[in-house]
Amino acid sequence: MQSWIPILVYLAIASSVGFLMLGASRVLRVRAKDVPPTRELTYESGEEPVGNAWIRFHPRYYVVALVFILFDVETAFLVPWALNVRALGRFAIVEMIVFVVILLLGWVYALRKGALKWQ
Amino acid sequence: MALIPTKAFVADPYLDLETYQADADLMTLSLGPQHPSTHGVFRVVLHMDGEMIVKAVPHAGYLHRGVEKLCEKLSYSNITPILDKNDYVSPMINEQAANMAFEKIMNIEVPLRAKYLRTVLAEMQRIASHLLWLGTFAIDLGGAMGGGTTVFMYCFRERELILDLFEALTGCRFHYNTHCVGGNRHDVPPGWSQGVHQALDLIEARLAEYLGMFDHPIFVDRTRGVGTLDAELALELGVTGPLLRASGVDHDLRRDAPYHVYDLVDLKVAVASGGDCLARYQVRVEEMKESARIVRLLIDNLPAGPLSSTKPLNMVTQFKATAGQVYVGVETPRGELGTWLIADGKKATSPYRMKIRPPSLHNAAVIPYVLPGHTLSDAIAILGSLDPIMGEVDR
Amino acid sequence: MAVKVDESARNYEHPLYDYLLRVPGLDVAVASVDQLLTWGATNSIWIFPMATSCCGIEFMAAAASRVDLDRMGAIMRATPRQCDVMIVAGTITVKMAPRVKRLWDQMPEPKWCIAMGSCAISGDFYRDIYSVIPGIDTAIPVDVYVPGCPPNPEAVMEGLLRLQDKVRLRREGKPVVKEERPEVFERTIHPKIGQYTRRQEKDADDPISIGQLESALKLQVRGFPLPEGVAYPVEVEPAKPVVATPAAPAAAAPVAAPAAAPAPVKDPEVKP
Amino acid sequence: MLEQVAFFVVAVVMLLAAFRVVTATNLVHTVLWLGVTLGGTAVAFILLEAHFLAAIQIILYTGGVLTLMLFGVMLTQRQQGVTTVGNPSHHLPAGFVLAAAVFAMLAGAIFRTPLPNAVAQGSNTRALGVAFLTEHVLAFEALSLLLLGAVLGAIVIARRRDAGDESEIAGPAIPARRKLEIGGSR
Amino acid sequence: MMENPWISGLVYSAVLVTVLMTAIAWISWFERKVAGRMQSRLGPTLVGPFGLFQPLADALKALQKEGIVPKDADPFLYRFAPPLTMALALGTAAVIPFTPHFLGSDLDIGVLYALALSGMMAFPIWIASWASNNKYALIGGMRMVAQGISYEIPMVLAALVPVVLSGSLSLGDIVEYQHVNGWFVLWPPGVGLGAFMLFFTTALAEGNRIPFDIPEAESELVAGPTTEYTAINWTIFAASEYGHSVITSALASTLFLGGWSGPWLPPLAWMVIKTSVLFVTITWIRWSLLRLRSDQLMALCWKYLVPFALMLLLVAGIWTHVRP
Repeated sequence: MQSWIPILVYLAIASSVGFLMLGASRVLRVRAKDVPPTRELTYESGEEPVGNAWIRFHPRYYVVALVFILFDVETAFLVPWALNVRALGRFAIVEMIVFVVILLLGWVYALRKGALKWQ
Repeated sequence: MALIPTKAFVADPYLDLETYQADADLMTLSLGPQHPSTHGVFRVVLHMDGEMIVKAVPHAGYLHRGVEKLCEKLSYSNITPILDKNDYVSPMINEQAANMAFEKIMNIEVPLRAKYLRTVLAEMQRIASHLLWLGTFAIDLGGAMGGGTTVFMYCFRERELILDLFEALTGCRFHYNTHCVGGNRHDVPPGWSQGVHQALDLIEARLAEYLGMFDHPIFVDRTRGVGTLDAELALELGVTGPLLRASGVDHDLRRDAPYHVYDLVDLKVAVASGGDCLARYQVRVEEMKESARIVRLLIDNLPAGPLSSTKPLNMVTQFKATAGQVYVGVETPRGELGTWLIADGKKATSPYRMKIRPPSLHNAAVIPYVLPGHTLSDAIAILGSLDPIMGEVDR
Repeated sequence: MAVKVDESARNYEHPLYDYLLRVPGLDVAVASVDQLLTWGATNSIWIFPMATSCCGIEFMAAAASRVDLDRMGAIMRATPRQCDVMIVAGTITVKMAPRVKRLWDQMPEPKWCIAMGSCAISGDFYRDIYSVIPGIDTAIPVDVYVPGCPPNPEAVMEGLLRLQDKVRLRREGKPVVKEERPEVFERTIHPKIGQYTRRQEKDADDPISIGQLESALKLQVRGFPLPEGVAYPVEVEPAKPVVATPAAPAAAAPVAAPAAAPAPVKDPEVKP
Repeated sequence: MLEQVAFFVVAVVMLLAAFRVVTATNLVHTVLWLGVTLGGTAVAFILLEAHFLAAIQIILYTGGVLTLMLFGVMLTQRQQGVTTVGNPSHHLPAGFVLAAAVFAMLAGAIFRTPLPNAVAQGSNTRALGVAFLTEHVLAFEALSLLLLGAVLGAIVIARRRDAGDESEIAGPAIPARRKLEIGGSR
Repeated sequence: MMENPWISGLVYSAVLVTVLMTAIAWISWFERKVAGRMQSRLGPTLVGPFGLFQPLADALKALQKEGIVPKDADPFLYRFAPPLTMALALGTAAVIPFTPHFLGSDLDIGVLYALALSGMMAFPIWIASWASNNKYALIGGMRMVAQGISYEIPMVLAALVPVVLSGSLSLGDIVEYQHVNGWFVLWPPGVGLGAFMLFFTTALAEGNRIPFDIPEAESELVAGPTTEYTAINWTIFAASEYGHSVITSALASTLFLGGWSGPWLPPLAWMVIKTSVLFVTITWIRWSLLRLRSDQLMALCWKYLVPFALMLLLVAGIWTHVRP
């Protein structure tokens, strides 16, 4: 807990940097006198935008996120192992090889089925 | 809902978006008219399923300047500067095309020295044009804030060498107006041929350097198999130039219907198979090397004699044509530039109709066929590899 | 047809800043801050390249290694939101003008415009063609004209330097030399060309023309025909048959020009 | 003392964020508020000296699960324009009852579990790892099987409509030629 | 007085944030100069000596520009995204030991803290892209998140190699260990270097640097997620990106290049030298390579980098027993 106090202070100051810049800009920046209606239109190469950008996106992203989470969980379990492999000896390595090999099976399956393919 | 698409997508330029079964909402993205990679004011409306393009509709006409109509109102000697601005990346060759048509309809013979000089200028212009293409293509692939810009800067540095030579010859960097009916206006200044040799030495040496940059797995991955255009479709759409040669069709007007002195130089036409962006790149690079060879060959052997068979005066009534029509095709860096000239005897000093067949327009016609099925990144690469010049697409 | 843009009428204000200037005792501090801000505004001019045709290529050459606009801190951004100056390089057609206007509107204040090349200045060869507007200053206000067909890359740099002077003068509250549009001859090419004039009314059978005209009218792009009884909000000066030499830089433009102009002379340049 | 103040601050932030998760009408806002709640949980873990859990909370939940939810939201949005979900009020009583039941269940479970009074001092990451690799090694290895099953399941579900076709995706084929319109009207 | 964590933290944070922000400003100048020299041009020259005041002028200009919030945008998230990005970008630096004593806090999970914050960088940018309601931006944002999460796995795995070798998650301990036993980039032979290369590659991807700058592909997506952002907001994004690059360079040199350890020179000098070398390498790569495509990027990550990282980790684990 004690060791997190400097982190807290640091994060507070780091967060304030962006707001400070925005605040300075608020003081110094100009304001348009008459705003043409097109000014706040979304930029789309000079054309009027066709449709909204907030549409249903491709499910491919979802699959990648799904696979990512599973591998992320695996990574999370690798961290305590990495910390202790020096202390625990050969047994830990064998365990982890089994763990990783089983997961690599899933990886091979995902690769073969094209789940990690982008198009 | 198919989370993982497994079926092959069949590109169909006539796709009905109403009946298309998309995996996601179709996003209609307007690429252009102001976009960093449309190479001018061109608009391609992309209908995208996720990141895959299912339909691409090109919209042209943002630079329609009524050039053909303007030509009907101008005298023959005044048309040349207008056509400079038509394909603004290779103005020399555009001037030549128009003046060749005028000479043909008026039966004016061009002196040999002018023919040699025209060939030299055309080939130097081809190098400059391809250098510009290489730079912008690299920007398309590598971004304005990355390695692409580096290549772009290098290419422009070399292009400036050629523009300097043109400036020494004609006094202009860009729109030269150096060709006239019956020959050329400006004769070679002293020491010019040495300058050409020096510039070509530099360009050839440095070109080898950049090609090392392009001989990189990232470049090959980005271009191989991207935008494949098969020869049949290319011929059907009227595609010419490096695009056609990249698709494996051995066709080059400079060799097949020689004009100027191309029949003397034993032109080796670069042909690649594959029809993808990589092949187009290879063809253009080979053309640059071949052009440099031709220029070197001719520049030392310029025959003596007059540069023009007519007096280059800008008098409106100087050149008169009787009724008739001619077609002249020349090979620009983008393909066959055709000039179809009709003269009626009544209005002798200006053409009755002048139809320009720009190569870029026909090359751009492949967009709806080639883009679908590719991602947005590939679309940019393909658009860059087509090298359309909007000035001549819209005219 | 050419519309003279009132140089001094800028479309932005500085609310908080002006307020601080009025606080007694603060004005000296604000003035020194103002010098710093002026220095920043003049030395970091980011370009929105509205490159349409030949001049676009020369503009690229200006950005390339021989001239290198980056020397003076001018870099190019592809989106109008992050730019300070729009360089209109090339012919602007009837179809393109509303788009240019829209992009111009999307740029944040303070913003400037450079008309590069004779097509963007006046239409040049194509000024009487039905599809080309006679100069971009019929659609958006132009600060600096860079004449040439196309101008050399060095001329682009010179234009940017002139723009810097202009920005500095305007921020310092000094009178800004009004830039004259280099006029071309009334008839550039052939007398008969005049018969091909701009489309004056909507073609009922042509949806594209209707759409374009409506879009242009909505965006108030001048140079388009107006319906009966509608006038543009900006004063239109009668075109003066002045033939300026293309090489004439800003200094050659007469200082007395604003006074001589019949337009209502207002002088908001003098800051409190 | 400091811990308690911090805990209450975090708790209030988490509760407010959780409330916004329920009441926000925009699905993306909902997910982002959930991110705030999850981040608050990480801070709570830090206050409990469970540093490793806090980091995993950030990496896994705020980094991973939130991404999944965002992509899920991007997958489901169908409305154009304002992307809101309604809050049908007739579901409110049922929702309350359900929430109360879940809360009672959790509270009962928590109160019946004997909790240690003292907060652990110092790092426990190492001890956690040792426990994984020695005492709970079977569970650890079973977990890999679980993850494998999850990968397989996710992919099978994702592919359910296109059973049978496992070939590589071919490149775009050249279509039958037809007359082509270039440009077109606005 | 320095025993009080609040006061020491405040002093440390103020110093570090100031130094970082200044460094970021002039690093942008430096990058422009390097790019200029690489492209046979000069870069900024006219504003101040050698164009040194160019970043200052850019910042002052950006402060004066009008702010535009698009009509269709989500106004709160649109305004909130840039400072959040900046906070996350700078936040990583808190645990990096610049010298043995100049260090915010030597957390016992320092590596995880740095990686967690660094991996979160994609979120505020996604928020920015979504909030602008611009198609180019949103495509860029989606690419960004997909790329960020994909490359996070090999990044974490690569960063675990020093953890395995040193047996600690604390960055201070890792540097101390390297100070005694030699830099991890040199040993175990091959493994350390491989892990370093892997970490560096994934750091390029996380920081959206060429060849992985697919979210910001200027030629495709105009300006990527920041397309709609005007002057100062965009400046904050750009500064965060530079900051992220710098801090990731510092992290890489801490994890693999021995951080502040080195002969003759004082520790801070070593740290600055190593970080600068890595940053120059990033710049060098940026201005000499082309860009990958998103599917190639994903394939690179999932097909090659993830199994490679797992192998490295296992080999490193075995190494600790073969040669303890």
